[in-house]
Amino acid sequence: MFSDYSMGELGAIFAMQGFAGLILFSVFVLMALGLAIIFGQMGVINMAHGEFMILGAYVTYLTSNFFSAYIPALFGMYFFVAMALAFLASGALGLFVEWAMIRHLYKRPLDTLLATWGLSLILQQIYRSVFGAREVGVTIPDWMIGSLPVTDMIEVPINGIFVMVLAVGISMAVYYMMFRSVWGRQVRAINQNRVMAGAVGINTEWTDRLTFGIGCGVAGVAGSAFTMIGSTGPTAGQLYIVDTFLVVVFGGAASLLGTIASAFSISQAQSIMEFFLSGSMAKVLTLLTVVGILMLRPQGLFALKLRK
Amino acid sequence: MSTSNPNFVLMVEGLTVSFDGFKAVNDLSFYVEPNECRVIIGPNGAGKTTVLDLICGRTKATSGSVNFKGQELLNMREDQIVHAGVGRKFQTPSVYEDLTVFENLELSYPKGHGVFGALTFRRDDQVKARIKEIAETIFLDDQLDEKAAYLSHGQKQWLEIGMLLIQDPELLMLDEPVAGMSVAERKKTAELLNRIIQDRSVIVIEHDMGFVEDIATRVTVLHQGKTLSEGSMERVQNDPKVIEVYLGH
Amino acid sequence: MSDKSKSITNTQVSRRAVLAGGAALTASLFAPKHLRAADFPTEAVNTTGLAVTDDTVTIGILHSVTGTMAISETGSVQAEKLAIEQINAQGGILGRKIEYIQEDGASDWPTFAEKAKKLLVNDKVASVMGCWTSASRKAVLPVFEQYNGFLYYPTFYEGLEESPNVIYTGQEATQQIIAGLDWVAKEKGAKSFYLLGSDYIWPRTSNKIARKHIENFLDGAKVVGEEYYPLGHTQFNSVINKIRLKKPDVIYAIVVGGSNVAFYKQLKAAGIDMTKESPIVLTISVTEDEIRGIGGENIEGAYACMKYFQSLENENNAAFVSAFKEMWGDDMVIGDVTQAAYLGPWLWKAAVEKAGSFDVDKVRAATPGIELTSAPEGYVKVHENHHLWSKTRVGKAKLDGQYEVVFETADLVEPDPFPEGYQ
Amino acid sequence: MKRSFSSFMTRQDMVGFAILAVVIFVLLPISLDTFRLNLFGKYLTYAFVAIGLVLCWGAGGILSLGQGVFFGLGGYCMAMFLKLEASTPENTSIQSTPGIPDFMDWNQLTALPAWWEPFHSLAFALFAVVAVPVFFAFIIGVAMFRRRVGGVYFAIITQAFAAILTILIIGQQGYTGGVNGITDLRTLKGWDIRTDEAKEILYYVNGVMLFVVLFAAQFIRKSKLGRLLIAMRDQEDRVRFSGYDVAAFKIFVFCAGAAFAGIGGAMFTLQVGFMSPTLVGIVPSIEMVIFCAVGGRISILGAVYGALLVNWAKTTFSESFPELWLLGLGALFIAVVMVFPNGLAGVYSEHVAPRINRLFNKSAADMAGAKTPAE
Repeated sequence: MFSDYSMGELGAIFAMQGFAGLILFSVFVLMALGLAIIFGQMGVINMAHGEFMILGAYVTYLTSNFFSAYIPALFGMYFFVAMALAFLASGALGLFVEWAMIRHLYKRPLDTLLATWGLSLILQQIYRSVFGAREVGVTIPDWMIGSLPVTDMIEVPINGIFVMVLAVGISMAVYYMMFRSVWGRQVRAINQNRVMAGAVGINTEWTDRLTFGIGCGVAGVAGSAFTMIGSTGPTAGQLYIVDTFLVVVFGGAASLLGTIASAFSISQAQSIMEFFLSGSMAKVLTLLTVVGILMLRPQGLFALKLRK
Repeated sequence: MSTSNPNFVLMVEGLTVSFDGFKAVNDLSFYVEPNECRVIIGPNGAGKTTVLDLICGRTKATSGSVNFKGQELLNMREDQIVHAGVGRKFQTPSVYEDLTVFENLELSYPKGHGVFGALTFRRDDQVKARIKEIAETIFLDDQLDEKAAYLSHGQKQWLEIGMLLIQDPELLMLDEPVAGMSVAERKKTAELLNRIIQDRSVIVIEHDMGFVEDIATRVTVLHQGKTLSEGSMERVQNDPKVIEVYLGH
Repeated sequence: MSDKSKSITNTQVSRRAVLAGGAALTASLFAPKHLRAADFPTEAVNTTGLAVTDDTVTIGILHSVTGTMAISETGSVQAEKLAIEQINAQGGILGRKIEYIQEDGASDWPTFAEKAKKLLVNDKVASVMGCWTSASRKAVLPVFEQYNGFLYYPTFYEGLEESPNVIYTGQEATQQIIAGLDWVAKEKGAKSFYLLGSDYIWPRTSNKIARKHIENFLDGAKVVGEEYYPLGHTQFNSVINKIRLKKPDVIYAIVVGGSNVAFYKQLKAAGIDMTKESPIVLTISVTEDEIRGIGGENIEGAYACMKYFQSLENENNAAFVSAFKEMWGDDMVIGDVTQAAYLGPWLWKAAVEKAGSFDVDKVRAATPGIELTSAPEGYVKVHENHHLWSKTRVGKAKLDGQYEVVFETADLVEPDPFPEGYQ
Repeated sequence: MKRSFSSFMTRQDMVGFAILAVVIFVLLPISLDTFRLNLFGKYLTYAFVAIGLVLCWGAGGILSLGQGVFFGLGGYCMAMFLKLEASTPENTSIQSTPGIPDFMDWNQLTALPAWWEPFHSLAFALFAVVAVPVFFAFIIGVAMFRRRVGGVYFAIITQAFAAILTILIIGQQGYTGGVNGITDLRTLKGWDIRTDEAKEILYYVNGVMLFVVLFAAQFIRKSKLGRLLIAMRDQEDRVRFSGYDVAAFKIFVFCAGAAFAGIGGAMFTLQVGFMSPTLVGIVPSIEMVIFCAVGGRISILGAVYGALLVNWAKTTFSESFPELWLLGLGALFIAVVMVFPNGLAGVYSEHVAPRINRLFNKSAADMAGAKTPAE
């Protein structure tokens, strides 16, 4: 396979392939972070996660249309506004859904799963009615298109760098919120002992709602970022759902670090296998490996061993 | 190491378990004789419940040995340990709330424990008679057809004890059997326990000293996963180490 | 409603213009003014109990309105409804207005089979315009054969089928592939090809034909890679690196659905500028419809091989495009399949009028040799094997989401669903 | 004898079974034409899966989001047999290799793969319809339940299996028919399954099979194993420390669910005439859960009504308001979870049954007097 190429060429390809793995890693991290917050801290399975992402994507689409129609001069900057709006829109929907639905189901995780699946169907149909069945094309600012030539042969896609920076930024923000902010302390306290947390004056109801909202908001930002690399359509959210859940479960549900480590290992495995095998088989093998490891180690990669 | 000794029903030797480096039980050894009622006491976090979890297989030990009548329990599955003759009651009453008292007891009846045994299990007269008998022992013969969910807290505790009795274990382990009971219930329970510990060995975890005095043959005091003191109630109560860490407070 | 009737008048005007221009007269265009229902008594034109009355005839429309395929099938439904409305405005078929019953296949193949059966058995429709994916067609095929229904199937597809109960108004694989490969080899001097597709039967069969053609018929050309990704796959950076490693002259891409959008966006982002044509991107799966989701800026410069592009310049097409936009809105785009779906009702009308009957057996017998000079793609003719003779064209994608036609075959290409030497 | 029967089925259960039998064998056939009857036959094949889910999920608390896998495996086993029968050398003479299924020929296979060979035998195919799903369920069950994977984790991992199998079937199209599935099935041992008459017969066969499965499920539920499942759902540790090997019971009930689903899949193939990967994937698997939930996750009869009702609604609504169907289905999911957690069966036993009982008991009092006391 490699005999026809010079070392330089091979080196460049492998460098770019490594970079492709990192982009995939960032995509996984963005997909999974919101879910990891919700699943890890609240034990809620949100099957509508993909639809919250797509809401962010549609918000981005609307923002780009608004900018190109009214303030074309600032078009290059619209993406940042769009991400903030995506966070707010998906987050607000998350708050509402928590209030209307999730809070009644905390003791029944499997039922949450079904109810949120129902929610995902409803959201899909709403998107279809509002935006049409077709995918919408989101115009990306010029500066985000194309690639940076690092050397003669190595080129790095700009949107890939953007996704990576965003993944790092959001991970840090989430980490900060979880471990440095008052909200984070409260969330962790509730996660450990709900009754006690309530007894010492933490408003558990509001903290739950906020947690769900923030998780959904992060999903919205991810969806916004994915307009650069994927499609925006009513059913596009479904494409992400299996991967996302496996990343979170594989990482060990309660651990943010685990989620990131799991995103890293799955993305690298998939990216390497995709390079050496045909696409479909790579996907099947990746999924089988993940499931196989989960069978050997059901608590995931990074679950703490706890006294029962 | 673990040679069987006919003088002891249970020999725990060098038992250790660590959770991420924290040794909840540390090189613990103790021995239980036939028909003995051993009470384990100790401050919160001393590792009392963990010891029971280790013996019945709920938690896997890091090292050590638990020998029950010549069998090494540490390599066995929970259900195999039960079949060997060890019964365990949990701290919070765990009964099947959706089933009736009768069904709760029936499921603990030591027959039909395999998949196909359970499919073909018949509720014959022998089973019914045995359940009736146990129900009388645990003061629940009038509630046989009631769902367990509707029992009082104390009654649930009794039901769980009944579920263990019907198995007729040689070693019975009880985790705080009188916790959360009213004074009257507590008295009745002590009476019940005194009756059922006659022909078997029992390990009890309990905080209530009056109650301990009532039933204990010997007492083991645990502190930070280790034995602090062991012996009769009187001896333990007068041990200065014990007074310092536990009774003195 | 007034809008619609106006649009129909317009098309009639332009159709007359076509006639005046000396195009061949066909039954479908000329005859309606002379056909009255009274001349065709119902008991004579309908001997098999179809849903034909003295002044109406009912047909079925069977596409996915919900589910993942709704995206693709909407255009076909719109085109079929437009054709029906235009035919009715001209007086219908044998003096009877066409009424339609629309059923939703819901992107689910058993549902397609179920609804097909309902249309044929309960509703007794005279013909059905429908299906999009091969899987849905395969699911309904036994139903149509069992109940002797008549299906007009609009999508370009892998071939390997020739049912007496189906008219294939799209291209079978060789019609779409061979001329395009010849063109890219001759005009662009392409020697090495990288074949890429979504993992299902159409891309795999098409790539098989492409590979045979490249290896056996193009001088010195070779295939340097062949890859398939699951439907819905969204990460293509690894394959893009493999492509870089192989340095092909042509990336031959048959990626579909949501994957399409991801593939072109990532290709563009990876610095492969399609306008520089190094490598050339040639696709048979991206119509104007798909470009709307991909974004013109992401695919500008790629070539597509189709039989129809919206930008095609002829009077038939000008009339069709304006009528379509009048009926469905100015922001509509029309892709290859949409045009093929538009042909269905017209081909059926021509066949019925030639047969003088709605009976499926008679319509089938009359179908081979039917010509449409009014087709937006120009001129088509039905082959004995129930596929259409049509031209193959290559278009170059522009920033505005339209294609610029850069090549078309001189003659109609004969449909060959079981191509010798390609299997 | 009498005693053991009454523990197997209460009078109320018997009435329920009888009503269902009347609905399936009398009411539906006389009120529907062959086309609609065949449609209801298709709906009933999902009921097989829903019954299995009642055992796994309703009774045992094990929610599998991968039941489509077993439904599909059963269906594919049946379809492979039928396809081989349809692919005689005479029927396939235009192929480059006559005598093998058409999709294999298109994919350049020149001989039947070895693992297809046994499916020439109907007996083997029928055996495989049950054995293959059970085999996979057993492997998954042992791997997961021995390691105490449960709840949400189990749900997500089974869902991943549905995704994996779908990708595999689609990717290996030379062996499986790919995304089109295995289509154009014609005869069963020379008997044309496409005629109206055959459809009606198959409907009744399906009905009988459904009752066989219902009785099996009833037997399991009313045995001690059934009570153990409920006990496990509430207090898994207590069951374990009463001396039961909890994993073995879970594996058993999961395998039983898989066997039911496999039979349902085979009946689906026979009645619909093809099998495709769209019935294996994530979406159908979750829909099967909702059939069960709508019927009431604790009632096997409810599961049958749930499957009938949801599918009937799906057909009816999508005929008249295709755009609204998804909204309706989504709302149904949410409503069932939030408002009627016990589904139709819950509504029946809480609101309808008490009233019927009051009426019934008056007239039944005399009859009971005439009967010899059973206990």
